[in-house]
Amino acid sequence: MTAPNLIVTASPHLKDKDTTPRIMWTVAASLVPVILTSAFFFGISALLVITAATAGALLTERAVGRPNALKDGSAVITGLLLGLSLPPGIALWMAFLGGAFGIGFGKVIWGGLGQNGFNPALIGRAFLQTAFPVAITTWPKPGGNFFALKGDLFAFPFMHPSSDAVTQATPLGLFKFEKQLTPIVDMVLGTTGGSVGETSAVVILLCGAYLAWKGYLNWRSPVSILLTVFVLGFVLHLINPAKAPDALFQLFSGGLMLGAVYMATDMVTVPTTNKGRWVFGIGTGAIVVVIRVYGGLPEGVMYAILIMNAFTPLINRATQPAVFGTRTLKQKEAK
Amino acid sequence: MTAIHVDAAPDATEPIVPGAPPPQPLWLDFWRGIAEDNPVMIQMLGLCPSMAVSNSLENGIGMSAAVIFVLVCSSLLVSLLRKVIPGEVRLASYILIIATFVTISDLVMQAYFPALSKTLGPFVPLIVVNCIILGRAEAFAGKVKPVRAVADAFGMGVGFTLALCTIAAFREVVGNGTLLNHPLFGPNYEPWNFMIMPPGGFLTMGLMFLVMGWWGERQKSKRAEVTP
Amino acid sequence: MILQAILILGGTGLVFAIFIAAANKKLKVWEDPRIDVVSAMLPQANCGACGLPGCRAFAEKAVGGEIQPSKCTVSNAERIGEIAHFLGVDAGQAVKRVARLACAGGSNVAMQRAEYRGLNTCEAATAVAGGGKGCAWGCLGFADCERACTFGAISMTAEGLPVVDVEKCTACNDCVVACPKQLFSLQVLDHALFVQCKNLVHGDGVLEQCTVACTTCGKCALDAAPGLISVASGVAVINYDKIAEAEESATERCPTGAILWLRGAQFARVPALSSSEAA
Amino acid sequence: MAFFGFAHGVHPPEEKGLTSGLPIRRMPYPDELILPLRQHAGKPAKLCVKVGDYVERGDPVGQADGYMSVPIHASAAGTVSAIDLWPHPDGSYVQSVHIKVDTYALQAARPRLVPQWEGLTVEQVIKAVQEAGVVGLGGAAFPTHVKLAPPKDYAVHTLIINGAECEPYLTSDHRTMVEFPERVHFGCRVMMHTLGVTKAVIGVEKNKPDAIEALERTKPKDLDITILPLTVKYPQGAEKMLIHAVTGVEVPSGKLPVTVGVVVQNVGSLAAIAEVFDTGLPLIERIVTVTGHGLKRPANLIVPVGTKLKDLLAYCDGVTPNAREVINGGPMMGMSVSNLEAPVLKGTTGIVVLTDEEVRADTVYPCIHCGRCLEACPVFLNPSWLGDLARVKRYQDMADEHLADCMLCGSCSYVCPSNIPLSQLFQASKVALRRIQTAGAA
Amino acid sequence: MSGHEHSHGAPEAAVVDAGSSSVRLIATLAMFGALAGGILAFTYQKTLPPIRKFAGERVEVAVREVLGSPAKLDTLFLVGDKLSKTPPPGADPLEAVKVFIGFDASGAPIGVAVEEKAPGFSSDVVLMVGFNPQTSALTGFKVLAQTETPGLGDKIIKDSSFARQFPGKLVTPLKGDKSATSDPSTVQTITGATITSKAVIKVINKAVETWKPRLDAYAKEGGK
Amino acid sequence: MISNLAWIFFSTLLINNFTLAMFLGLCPFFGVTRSVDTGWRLGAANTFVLVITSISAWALNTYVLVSAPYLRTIAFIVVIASMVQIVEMVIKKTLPTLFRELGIYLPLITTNCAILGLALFQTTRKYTLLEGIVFAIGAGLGLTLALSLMASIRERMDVADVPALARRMGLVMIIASCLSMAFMGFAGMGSG
Ligand SMILES: Cc1cc2nc3c(=O)[nH]c(=O)nc-3n(C[C@H](O)[C@H](O)[C@H](O)COP(=O)(O)O)c2cc1C
Ligand SMILES: Cc1cc2nc3c(=O)[nH]c(=O)nc-3n(C[C@H](O)[C@H](O)[C@H](O)COP(=O)(O)O)c2cc1C
Ligand SMILES: Cc1cc2nc3c(=O)[nH]c(=O)nc-3n(C[C@H](O)[C@H](O)[C@H](O)COP(=O)(O)O)c2cc1C
Ligand SMILES: Cc1cc2nc3c(=O)[nH]c(=O)nc-3n(C[C@H](O)[C@H](O)[C@H](O)CO)c2cc1C
Ligand code: SF4
Ligand code: SF4
Ligand code: SF4
Ligand code: SF4
Ligand code: FES
Repeated sequence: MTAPNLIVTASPHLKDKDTTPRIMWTVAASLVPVILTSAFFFGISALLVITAATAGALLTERAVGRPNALKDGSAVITGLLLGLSLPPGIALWMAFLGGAFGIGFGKVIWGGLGQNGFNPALIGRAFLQTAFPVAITTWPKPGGNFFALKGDLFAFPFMHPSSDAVTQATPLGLFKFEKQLTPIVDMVLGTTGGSVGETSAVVILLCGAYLAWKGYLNWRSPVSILLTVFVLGFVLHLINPAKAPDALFQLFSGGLMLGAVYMATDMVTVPTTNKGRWVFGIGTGAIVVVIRVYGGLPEGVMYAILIMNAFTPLINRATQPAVFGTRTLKQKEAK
Repeated sequence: MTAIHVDAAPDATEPIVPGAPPPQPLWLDFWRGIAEDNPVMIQMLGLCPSMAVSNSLENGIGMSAAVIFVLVCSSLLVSLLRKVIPGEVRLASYILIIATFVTISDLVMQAYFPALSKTLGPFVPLIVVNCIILGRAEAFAGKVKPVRAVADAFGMGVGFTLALCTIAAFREVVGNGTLLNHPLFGPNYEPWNFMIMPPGGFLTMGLMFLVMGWWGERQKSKRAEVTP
Repeated sequence: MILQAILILGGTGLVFAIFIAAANKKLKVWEDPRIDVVSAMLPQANCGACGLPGCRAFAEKAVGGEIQPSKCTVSNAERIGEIAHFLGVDAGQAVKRVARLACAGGSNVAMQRAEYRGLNTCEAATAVAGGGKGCAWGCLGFADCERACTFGAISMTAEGLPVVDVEKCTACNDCVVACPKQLFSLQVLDHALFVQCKNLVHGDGVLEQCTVACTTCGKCALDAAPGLISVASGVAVINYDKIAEAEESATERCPTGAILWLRGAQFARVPALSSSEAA
Repeated sequence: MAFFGFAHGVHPPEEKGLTSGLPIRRMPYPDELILPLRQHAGKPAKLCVKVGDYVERGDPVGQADGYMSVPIHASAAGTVSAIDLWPHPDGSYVQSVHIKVDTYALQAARPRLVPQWEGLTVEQVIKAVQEAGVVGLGGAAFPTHVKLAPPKDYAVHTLIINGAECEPYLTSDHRTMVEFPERVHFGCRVMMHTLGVTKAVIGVEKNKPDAIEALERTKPKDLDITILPLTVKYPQGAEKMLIHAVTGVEVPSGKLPVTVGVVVQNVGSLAAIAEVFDTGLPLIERIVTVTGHGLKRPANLIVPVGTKLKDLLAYCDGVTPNAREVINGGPMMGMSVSNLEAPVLKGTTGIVVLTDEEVRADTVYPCIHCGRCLEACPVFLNPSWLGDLARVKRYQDMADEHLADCMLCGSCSYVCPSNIPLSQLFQASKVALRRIQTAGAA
Repeated sequence: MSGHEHSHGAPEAAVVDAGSSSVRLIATLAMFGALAGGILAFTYQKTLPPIRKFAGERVEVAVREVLGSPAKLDTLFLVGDKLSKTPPPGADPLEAVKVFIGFDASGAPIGVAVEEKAPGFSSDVVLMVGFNPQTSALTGFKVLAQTETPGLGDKIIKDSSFARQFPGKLVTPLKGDKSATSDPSTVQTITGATITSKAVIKVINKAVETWKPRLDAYAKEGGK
Repeated sequence: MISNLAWIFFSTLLINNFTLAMFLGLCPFFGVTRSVDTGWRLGAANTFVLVITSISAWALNTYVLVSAPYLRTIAFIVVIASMVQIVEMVIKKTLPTLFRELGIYLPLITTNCAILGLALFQTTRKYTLLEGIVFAIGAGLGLTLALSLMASIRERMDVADVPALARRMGLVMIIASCLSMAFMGFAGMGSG
């Protein structure tokens, strides 16, 4: 018998076939239908913005991240989601900067993949929101020629973009500042103003359902967010319909779907326990509604998720299940 | 327990004050505050004003001036009075001294630099509790001779000024496109408001630490190269 | 107006001074101020080599006269002198000890039986069939000790053996604890006789595993003072109680170099010197 | 049919089909047997032969060294050819007795070495079991006589028999239950009698319907034995999980099963007890599943204890050219073997040979905090956090986070998409913690 | 700890604070307090005039700006619910609630200026509002205090085209709109700072609403 | 009345959080946030001192300083410092372990901007005694919240593979930046 050239490894010697890159790339791929829908509504502008944000994210990861970090696919998701959360008419240099900031300060500095405490895409967006508040709240009208640019996309870097595009307030903005309601159908289908990825709730839900079925996203956070927003929205609307829009409007407006399905499920920045995911979701949903109804901003999904990201370590601590046998041990001691 | 047998009594000329800094040349007392014991960057004290008023260089300069004034005056006085003040009311006395100088500088600022005083707002009276000043009184001025106390205070003040003004200049340039209110990049510059808001303050400070960290790492690897 | 101000502040000062004076009488906790001073003079490495949970604990004991300043192995002689002078006590004497490695089986001389794949730490590899190294006692070379040494005294050779810089080593014991194969021990620097092998397999068969292993041929024991060296357990063992009788001649007939006469750093006689050793 | 199970756990591919249909065959004696004196949990046996001695099959070569120890017996007649340090499957070197098998000996039945069971007192049974060198065959090789004499302050009410065999690939327990159900029941009878319990439950994963059927068919009428089908899930066979599935009770952390009134025995151990009292010979052979895609002819074999792995694999027509890893035990809990000179021990449940492609991938990604390991860990630890702590060597903090409750089942490593060798980290940390504690105590 | 006992015998006892007597402690603190009080009162006396001067000047500059450089200014104080030329007894004229009336070179009234505030995005927006009490037409406004978001809310100061819209608008009341309009009582709000823009409008409406009746009443009574 | 108090409480806690939005009390925010336990204990101590401060400041304002407002800073600080020193002595005597843990930060609580800041804001906003106390509790819990969040994130970062150059304080500042960015979501609350 020929003796094999032996290898020794640690047990277990079997391994589930899911790997981190596989999960990441699948999630990235699942965003393709969402991106195509955006392109349908906003034309080439949507694609340009997403490309710029992704380029910012990838180049930064390449330049300052760990070697080979691009291969795991997480930076692509960050870039795509950032692009999807920006207005389609934003200057490309800003989108690029957002991607770079999100990866640089939202991820690499923390130690790279898996270590960051806040959602990098949202850190990038929050930075842009604070840095360039006007540019990021200028919402071009959807539709029109596919190749028409929806704003001053090619503004010179670091220079002020001139906004002469036709704008249309978002349904949430319209409600908050003009007290006008937008028909739900428009929002479900995505024919309203808003950021690139706010277009079609249905497509996002379908992609999310696919991922949940594959086990790549944990359904608890999105479901608890959507449920909380619905219930709170319903109650507040009953109390004060002038201030709080109805629950369905809450569900289908703004970035709620994208946030709930893709951002509140980023395993890195949400609790690791299932109970914790419920807490996270309920907290996020509640903050979303509170900001929308009582806050100064029309939309609160980004801030809600970031705030709950901050609470994630505390939630993890609080929702750790009792170790097997410790409960009986306590009971025994009590006796 | 075993009693200690004392053969070598401590130096009789200068009584040993617990925790007193070892004697040093005067310029080192001064230099320490600027470099290796920089109050902001190394000791991480006095962070509140460094963040709160550092959104424009003008504010930074005004704040620094007030801090240097208070720091030097109170260190001098604390050092002069170090033998008079009983240990139990040490802190309270220091604070009284510091608060007096702070109030003076606040009143003077209100009277002669009203606009600056308005933008600095409560952060001038808050110099009282700026950890640097009390920290220096407690750790240094209360234990050494006046000359050293003043040298140290001045060094700390300059160190604070350097840190604060660097942060302030950076924030103003990026966040507003101006330096001391002069536009730098022309009218079309899109200012990064982020920088002059609270998160920008933290970020700028973070950037300074990153630069320091990077420098430290570089030094370390250089040293490693020299002595393989 | 001035009078009013004087009254207000003077009064406030008075009231609180009375409070503080009262509280002071009742509540003061006395602590020897020299503890702070000594604590500040210590290296603050909190390494625990002195056997106490940290530098402050050491300072407390030193001030209390319960420990000699020299028991801090990290401070240099000068510093220890200062502390002793400040406390007015005898510094005590320290014998310089260093960490020594009981293995010389680098990758050039020791056989590897199976390829190990997994975490690159000695600790983890030990758990996987001993890391696949032919010799079950030998150094795995994943440098757990190097990482454990807070004084940067350990560096790995190209053959994967840790070299201890005897100047930098403070005998803090960290590497002794870190090595899962328990290969390090603290030895008096001046004790030159040392066995750098732990393989218990008897006879020349052991050379299959490692060419610098102890074959228990017993030549060293024969050449040494009686009772100084024994080979009964499967490897040469030195009785350090009799170290005064040791002579270099005991090592001269060793066919493998497992026992050696050490001056300064270890591995001076290992033929293929690593770059860091050569410098 | 209701199934019983536990929370969490994983579903690795089973691969039991390679051997589950193959009847148990006897392996012929090899030329040389290696009998390490340390084969069981507890104190190693004390050598009682010298080189040149002739031993008969079943003669002791090592005596029990105290209560927490069992003797080692020669598995074949032959000459003691050497006594030296020899490779052990766990990678260390252990003092072992080499026996040059006497090819001309009959290796036949001898006068009883172990007395008849009928009529023995409880103490006599326990003594006989110890002298027969019986240990748990479920893997841990814990001396069985110790388990037969639980401390008097606990009232044992149930004997649980572990027929789960949740490890993928392994089928030795499965085949034992299918082919020797009477032995299992007989072993059960001995144990119930000795423990003084009236109730026994045999837990079998429901993926072995033929075993359940065989056990049901041969169930003695006079004993209260329940055969309980269990959910198919790893690690269903872990003692605490099994007890939870059967009784619904959690064994307190850090405590033994007796504290909740149960004793767990592996079916193989029961069959071994039955065999010992039946044949009168001590434990000198066991059923081993030799399997894996890297092996040419997988089989369930009765193997003399002490057979070198080399010889065992050769008997199975050797390994395929792409075989790279040999595992002692199942692929989830078993250990890689670095030296095929090492022998089969009393506790060897199976030998699995993996091919090149099956060897676990090397690339480790950072933990993405996906929480899969938390959902896999059957004892509700937080392997992700423990892994982080292990990486920065915060062992004391790990102990505070209940590292001691980790049973190294490997479920967490199995599911981790980042391929982090969590259970390896925990195993190493446990060792390190022990070392640090002894260093601290010294 | 045992250190306490041995220290008494050791010469280092000099190092150790022997524990000051309570009297000394109390005396020190009280004396320091008194001294500090004295010094501060002195400084305060010296700096008070310039501080007050500045405060007065600041208001005056704002008033002049919103009224378009009047030749002459009159100050009326609110006493109870009535306006009067003298401040309420005992009150500091600087702190009192008041209204300024501006006159051009010919002595004809141009308008009045009042200070008013309302909550903006972060906190109160404080304005000096100038308007003509007869026609309710605005003469202008100046921001006295605000802490709105830089780059957004602070455009009410920095964006001159916003402030330029106001002179001449009729407060009947004033309204805001997102798009440019030529409506005489509507101004265009700043994109991205609707809330702050609306706060400005709120302040102006409030100023006119509360002060117009008072001024009317004062005028009716013949300006006494 | 109740809603006014509730508003003071929540706005101080979340919207104008002392640490994250007003830059007060940063020294302990960066200095004592290595572990959640210490963080929240310091927060609790701070809240306690803040309440004492609020009451003292109110008393000084109403009874002593009416005629000499320019002595405010000095009077506040002296009174607060003395109060804290007394409290410190009590803790040192009764809870030595707690004292050891919070080390030099206990006296530094006095000289923490948040304390004097609270007294000054309370004065300029003309809060009543009750409002002042609610304000102090809100501010204290806000500090505690910021400290606990920071500490919990830092605990997690302790085991992360942070690049060497960010290890000392760099990352901590960036965490603060992210936290303060997140809490900007509450900005403008109550205005809309
Ligand atoms: C009375 C009694 C005492 C036991 N004492 C121990 C012991 O001290 N240590 C131990 O590991 N197992 C002891 N066991 C056996 C355990 O319950 C368990 O079966 C054994 O650890 C093997 O379990 P495993 O294969 O799941 O690891 C004892 C069992 C009994 C009945
Ligand atoms: C993770 C894990 C899985 C186990 N799986 C099995 C199993 O499938 N079958 C089994 O008999 N023992 C299994 N064991 C061992 C049992 O816990 C227990 O030790 C054994 O059933 C006791 O019986 P024994 O002493 O007769 O071997 C497993 C142990 C662990 C820790
Ligand atoms: C961080 C932040 C600060 C803001 N500050 C202000 C502000 O000071 N004043 C203001 O009117 N709007 C501010 N806004 C924007 C408002 O919430 C709101 O979006 C805007 O007033 C709507 O104006 P629009 O309808 O013209 O876009 C801010 C938004 C953010 C995200
Ligand atoms: C379901 C899922 C959702 C994700 N969501 C985000 C996200 O919202 N933002 C982001 O930057 N990365 C996201 N990622 C990618 C990755 O987790 C992220 O880049 C890490 O935070 C980087 O450490 C997601 C990944 C998965 C699998
Ligand atoms: S001496 Fe020990 S710790 Fe160091 S490399 Fe060798 S095996 Fe590892
Ligand atoms: S770790 Fe070992 S080599 Fe390093 S200083 Fe300590 S004793 Fe010496
Ligand atoms: S190896 Fe330990 S931590 Fe991992 S799943 Fe098993 S019991 Fe849990
Ligand atoms: S399964 Fe792996 S990646 Fe997921 S949380 Fe656990 S250790 Fe981290
Ligand atoms: S400067 Fe504000 S707490 Fe230190």
